[in-house]
Order: sequence, then structure tokens, then C-alpha cells
Amino acid sequence: MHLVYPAVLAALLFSVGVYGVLARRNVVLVLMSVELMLNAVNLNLVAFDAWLRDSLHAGQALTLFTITVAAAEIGLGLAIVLLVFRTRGTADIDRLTALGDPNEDAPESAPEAAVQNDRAVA
Amino acid sequence: MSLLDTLLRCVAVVVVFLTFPLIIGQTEHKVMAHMQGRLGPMYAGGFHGWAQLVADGVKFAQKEDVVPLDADRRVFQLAPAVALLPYMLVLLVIPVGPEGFVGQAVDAGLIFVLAVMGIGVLGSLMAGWASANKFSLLGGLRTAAQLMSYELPMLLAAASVAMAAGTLSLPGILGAFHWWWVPWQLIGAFVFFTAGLAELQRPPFDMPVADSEIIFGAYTEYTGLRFAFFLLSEYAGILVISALTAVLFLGGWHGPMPESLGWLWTLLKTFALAFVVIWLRVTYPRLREDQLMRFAWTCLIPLALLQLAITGVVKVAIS
Amino acid sequence: MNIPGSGLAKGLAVTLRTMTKRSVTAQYPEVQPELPPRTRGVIALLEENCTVCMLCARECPDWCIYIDSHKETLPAAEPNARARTRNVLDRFAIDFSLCMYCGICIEVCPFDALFWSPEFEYAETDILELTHERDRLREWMWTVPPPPALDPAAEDPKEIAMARKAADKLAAAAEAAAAEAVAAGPAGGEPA
Amino acid sequence: MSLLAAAGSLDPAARSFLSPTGVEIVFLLVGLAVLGSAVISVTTRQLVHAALWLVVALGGLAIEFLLLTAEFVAWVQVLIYLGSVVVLVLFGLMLTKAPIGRSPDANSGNRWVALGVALAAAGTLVTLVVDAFRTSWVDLGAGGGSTRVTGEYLFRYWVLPFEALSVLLLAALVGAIVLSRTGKGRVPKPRAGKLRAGKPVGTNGRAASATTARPTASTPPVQES
Repeated sequence: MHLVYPAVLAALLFSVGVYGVLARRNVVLVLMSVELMLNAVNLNLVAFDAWLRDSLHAGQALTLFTITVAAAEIGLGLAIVLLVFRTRGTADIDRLTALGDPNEDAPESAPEAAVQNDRAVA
Repeated sequence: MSLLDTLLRCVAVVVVFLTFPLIIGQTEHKVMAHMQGRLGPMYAGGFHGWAQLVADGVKFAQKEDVVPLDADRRVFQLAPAVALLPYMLVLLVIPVGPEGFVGQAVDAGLIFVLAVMGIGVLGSLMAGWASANKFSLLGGLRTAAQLMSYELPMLLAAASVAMAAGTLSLPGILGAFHWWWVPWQLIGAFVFFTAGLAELQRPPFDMPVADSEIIFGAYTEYTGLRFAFFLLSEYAGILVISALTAVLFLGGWHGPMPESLGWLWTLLKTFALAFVVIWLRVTYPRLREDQLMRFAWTCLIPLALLQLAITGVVKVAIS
Repeated sequence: MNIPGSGLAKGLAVTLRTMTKRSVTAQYPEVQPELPPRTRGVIALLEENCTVCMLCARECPDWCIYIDSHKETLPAAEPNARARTRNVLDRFAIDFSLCMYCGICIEVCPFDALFWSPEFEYAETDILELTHERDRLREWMWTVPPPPALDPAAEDPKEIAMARKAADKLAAAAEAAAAEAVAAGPAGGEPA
Repeated sequence: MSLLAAAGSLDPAARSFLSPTGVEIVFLLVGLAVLGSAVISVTTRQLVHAALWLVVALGGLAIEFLLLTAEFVAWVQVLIYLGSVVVLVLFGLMLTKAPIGRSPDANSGNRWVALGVALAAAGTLVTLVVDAFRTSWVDLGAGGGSTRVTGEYLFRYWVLPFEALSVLLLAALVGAIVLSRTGKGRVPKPRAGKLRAGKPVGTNGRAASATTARPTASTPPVQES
């Protein structure tokens, strides 16, 4: 198989995930987009593992580790989301700007800030 | 493996998938009735109502297929298929007898089985959310919570067997089986079977479909054939769990008879376990939601870990 | 003493034991129930015994028995005798929508024309059809079981007891007479 | 997997993009399905539909893993992603009251910026990848990802990271439990609806607990969701 196919698919999937992370307002949807990006990485890892015929199978091992980490991440992420939803009554990241600098609290910059927070959590 | 062979195996699996759940269902009708001092169905088909479930199927097919106005149409209609198909896939890899008497031998069969069974939950979740009914939603949420909790002990118990056999392939596990595995893996068998019951939402773990408090959980709004699919998936689930327990913990085709009759042993053990499933349903009352969770986290998981430790110690000791 | 899980095992044992026992369900339409003797099903009429005395209709607490009759004159059997009149039953009906199965009619009937029949399948779709006429009541007569045998230890019925008493008395008197005759024989012979 | 073995042993002359092997065709078709469902998943306004399309995408990726002979990884993908992660996501969506039908506030205002960034990223990455790996050929040997192989490399060469992961999982478990515990009186009761305007977050929890403690106070009691 041409290596290009999985590589391009992974690149496109990653871009779709990027779009999702940037464009979504609901935290759960953002988490889902992060999952897509992680999966794109997994696909790359598996494909390159098959290409390099690595005797240590570093790619597949790392894929397994990524999947595990993703499971832990989604568990923690959802716990945080639910906690936020319970205390704030919303799962909308544009409105979770309490930690932002009030002087720079322009509506455009809000999602990025929240995404940053989210990344840090993940 | 030729095409004809593959085709034959698939047809066989489909036939098993369509008939065995009915047999289990009929057995449940009769066994439950007799355990309650009743007779159960007696009319359909003449002899002791053997065709009751066929009649039920005809009845379901005649009913109107209602989709609630506020429901999410597509998801609502797709949910029964999502609930049903995984069990069929699982049946494909369960070995019945020695020497390739299996739909399709998969290298990581155990993982495959547990992974695919996990997808079946999605059907209940979809149904619960898409019905636009608060009882359905509650049922869906309970399903999700219960399934997440019981998946863990089930996996751990299965891992214990895989550890003992040194392989994840189901025929491989059976190939390594010795009779003394039964006492060795007894705790694991208990955990696996109980967690399997909970995965199927069978009584006494039927909180998600508790009819006396949330009507029928995620399936409240379903009628006709789609409802029948959910029921079929429940009975197919009994078949799968019983067969898996028989294969993993009771030695599948092993028994005091020539190997050519091994499939008989598998079927016998499977149906004996299915009988136990029905028996438990008749005997025990439903667990409350918090009891359910406590049972999973404070009883089954420690037991499963204990079994893993025992397996490890014995494995090291005998090698 | 109290092993954990013994209660669970006990529960399983109970259901398993119940399964092995005969179930209590009655397969009614296929298998007729075994009714006890003296079952009160419906009231059957033995027309031939009825003299239209109207006692039953009069005693019935809820007036559910309807009787119509006419008189017939029988020609005299003998030349000197009078012609006799006789009551002929035209209609005998019981409205089972009113009947409360008290059985008073059966008790009061002096000629044994009414009986309890164990028949109970007489449901109708219309309440008016529950008034059953005499032909139906006569048909039910065939379902009336023979009266149960008397208890061997029981007292004899009054008639029999009285008849037996009379017979015993007669026999005793005859015996006494015979004994007297025997005693008188030699005594009478001696002086002779 | 005999098909895959055959694909791997093709001679280099046949490795043209114009004459794809069977595996490649299947890979492409499944890849298109994955990509399409991923796009729907990030664009649809129906929240639960997004999660369900994510299921399709992740399931398709499992098939791709199978085609790349990483059998064990594929089943783990199904087990963890489809069986647990998506169920958790759906659980979260239901708990945060995902409505049936479109939710107007699924997307934020900077969609076009996001689209631009995504397209730029896609363009750069695809150009780069195509340029770099145009001629690379993956020889798909059978059994490259079987359970035996996986077990061997995982427990022979990767034991330490594996153990570290278990610690991470434990930490995540404990963290999730701590986060979702409702301590007595400390964490405010759940409530629905809108944010309390003009109230700093830091005092929010305390304020809510104060209101629940004194229901006769002038502030209205917190509404339960």
C-alpha cells in the first residue's frame, strides 16, 4: 500500500479535528474533536510502524498508549465538564471566561482561551 | 477457506442467531411459569405452546411502527439494529467444537468479543436519547452508567482466563483448558457471569428497564418489529454470555465423550447457563440503582482483581 | 451458622423446588374441573315431579321463578267417579340474572322437582338470555349427580327408622305370641 | 489476511497510483467514509448526531488499522473508543441536556477563521506528506500486529512506559472521582438555566451553599435541574 494514503487521510482527519476544536462552542463537542485529532495521530503511528517494519513496534505501542491516554483524558475531561455544568449551568466554552483577563475579555478571543484551558486539562 | 465455506459458516451463524434466542425465550416462558406455579403458554402450536414466540413475532410484525412526533427519527429507527448486530458478530467467533467448528477464528477473539459487545450499548443509548421521553432518557443514562461499571470486572475476569491460557484466541483458550481450571477460575467465572448479566440488563440487574418505575427504559416508545429487535437482542445476549462463559470458564467442548461430540457439550453448557440466567431472573428482586453500583465497584472488581492475583500466583507456581 | 449467601441459595432452592412440582394452573376449557359433590351450579327441574304448587315461586326471595300453568280436566276413570282436574305446567323459567343461588326453592319443593346441578357454563352475552326456560332446566337434570351415599355410621332416615321400629315391634309381638302359645300348650294339656 | 500478504509481495513496477491493489481500494473507500463522517461530526448542529457520526469515524479507523495489519490495535480501538469513550461522550451530552434537533449555539462565531486555519493546516500537511512520501511503499506482512507480536514488544521493550501508564490511569481515576464527588455542603447543588450575572466565580460556590443553608434569605433558593 502506498504510504501516502494513510498519511493523507491522517492529515485531513487532523485538520477536521482542528476545525472542530476551533469552531465548536460546546465543550463536549470540543472534546470529541480532540479525539479526532488523536485518532489521526494514531493512524499515522500505525501506518509508519507498518512502513518502517520496526522491530520494537514503537508505532503500535505508542498507539496503544495514546488510546489509553485518550480514555483517561476523556474521563477526566467529562468529569470537569459535568462539574462546570453543575456549577455554571452551561457547557458553552465562550461563556467560561472567568479566568481570563477582564481587560482583554473580548468575545473573539474567548474560544481560543477556553480551548487552551481545555488542552491544558487534556 | 473457500468462498462456499465462508458462505456456509455465515449462513449457519445467522440461523443460530435467529433460532437459538427463540429457544431460550421459549424456555424462559416455560421455566419462569413453572417456577411460579403456572403453566405458561399452552395454545400456540398445539404441544405446550411451542410456537408462542413465532406467534409473538407475527403479532409484532402486524403492529404499527410508531415513531413519536418529537423523536429524532433517524436515530430512533436505527437504534434497534445497532443493538442487535453486535451480538451476531460475536456469535461468529465463538467456537462450538474442536478443529475449526467456529464461524471465524479471530486471533484476538476475546478482545474482539468484548469490544463488539460494548457497541451494543450504543443502541440502548441511542434509543433512550432519541425517544423524546424522559423515562427513555433515564433508562438510557442508567444503561450507560451500568454498562460502564460492569464492563471493567467483566474485562478483568476475562483477562484472568487469557492469562491462564496465555492466548486471547478463543479456540486457543479451549485448547489449553484442563479440568482443574474450573475451580481455579471459579471466582472469575462468577464475576464474568454476573457482570454479563448486568451488561444484558437482565434481572436482578434490570434497573435500566425497570418497568415498575421507568416503564421500559430506553425501549418505552418502541412498537412492533423494532421492539421485537430489542427483545431479540436481549435473548441473543443471553445466548452470547452463556456461550462465552461456557467457553471461557467451563471448558466449552471438553467433556467425557469423544471429541467429535464436543459441540454437544458446548451446547449443553450454554443452555445450562441460559437456564441459570432465567432462574436468577425468577428468584431475585431487582437491585436498586445505588446497590447496583456498589455491587460492581466494591464487590465484583475486588473479586476480579483477587482472581487475577490467584491466576498469576498459580501460573508462576506451575511454570 | 449464617453463611453469607445462604439466603440467596435458599431463594434459588425455592424456585427450583416450585418448578419440579405440579403447577396449579387449571386448564379449564380443555380439562373440566373436578367439582366437589353438592356443587351449586344451576337449578335443574324434573318436570314430571312438578305439580305447580307454586311453593318455590312464592318462597323465592328475589322472585326469579316464573311459572305458568292451566288446569286440565281428566275424564273420570270409573263410571261413578268424578272427573278430576290436574295442573299442567305451561312455563317454568328461572331468571339466573336474579337468582342468588340460595337454594330455598330446592328445599321447599315437596315433590323433589328441583335439584342442584353442578353445571356452570351457562354464560350468555345478553342478560335477558339468562332467563332459562323449562326445556333447558330439564336438560340440566341429566347433569345432576346421584345423591351421595349415606355414611355407613349415620342414623337411618326417619321413615326407615320408623318402619324398622314398627317391624321390630310386630316381630316382637309375634314372638311374644308364639312364646305364649308354646307356654300355654303344655299348661292347657295338663289339665286336659 | 492472505490478501494483505499478497498485496505486500507485489513487485515495485506495479506500484502505480493508477492501478491500486484491492487493499488500497478498500482503504480509500473506508477512508472516504471516515473523513465524511468526521466532517459531519464537526459540522452538524445536532449534538448527539455529532457523537454518533464520531462512532462511524472511529469504527472506520478501526477497519483502517485492520487493513494496516495492526489487528490488536484495531480491536483495542473498538473496545476503548467505541465501547467506552463514545459512551462516555454520549453520557456527557445527555447529562448536559443535549436537545433533540438542532442547537443554535453549537458553533461559535469564529467559524470562518476556524475553517481558514483548518484548510491551511490541511493544505500544508497534505502537500508536505504527499511530497515526502510519494514513492514510499508499505509492505504489509501478515501478523505484524497479532496478539503474540503485540504482547512480545509491549512486555519486552515497553514495560516501563506501560507501567507508567497504569499510574497515569490510576491518577485519572482518582482525579475523576474527586472531581465528580459532591462533598457535603461544599459543592453547590446542581442548577439549570443561566449564569448568575455579575457574580465572580470564586464566590459562586459559597454563595450557592449559603442560599441552600438559609432558604429564608432574600436570595431565591437555587433551582434544581
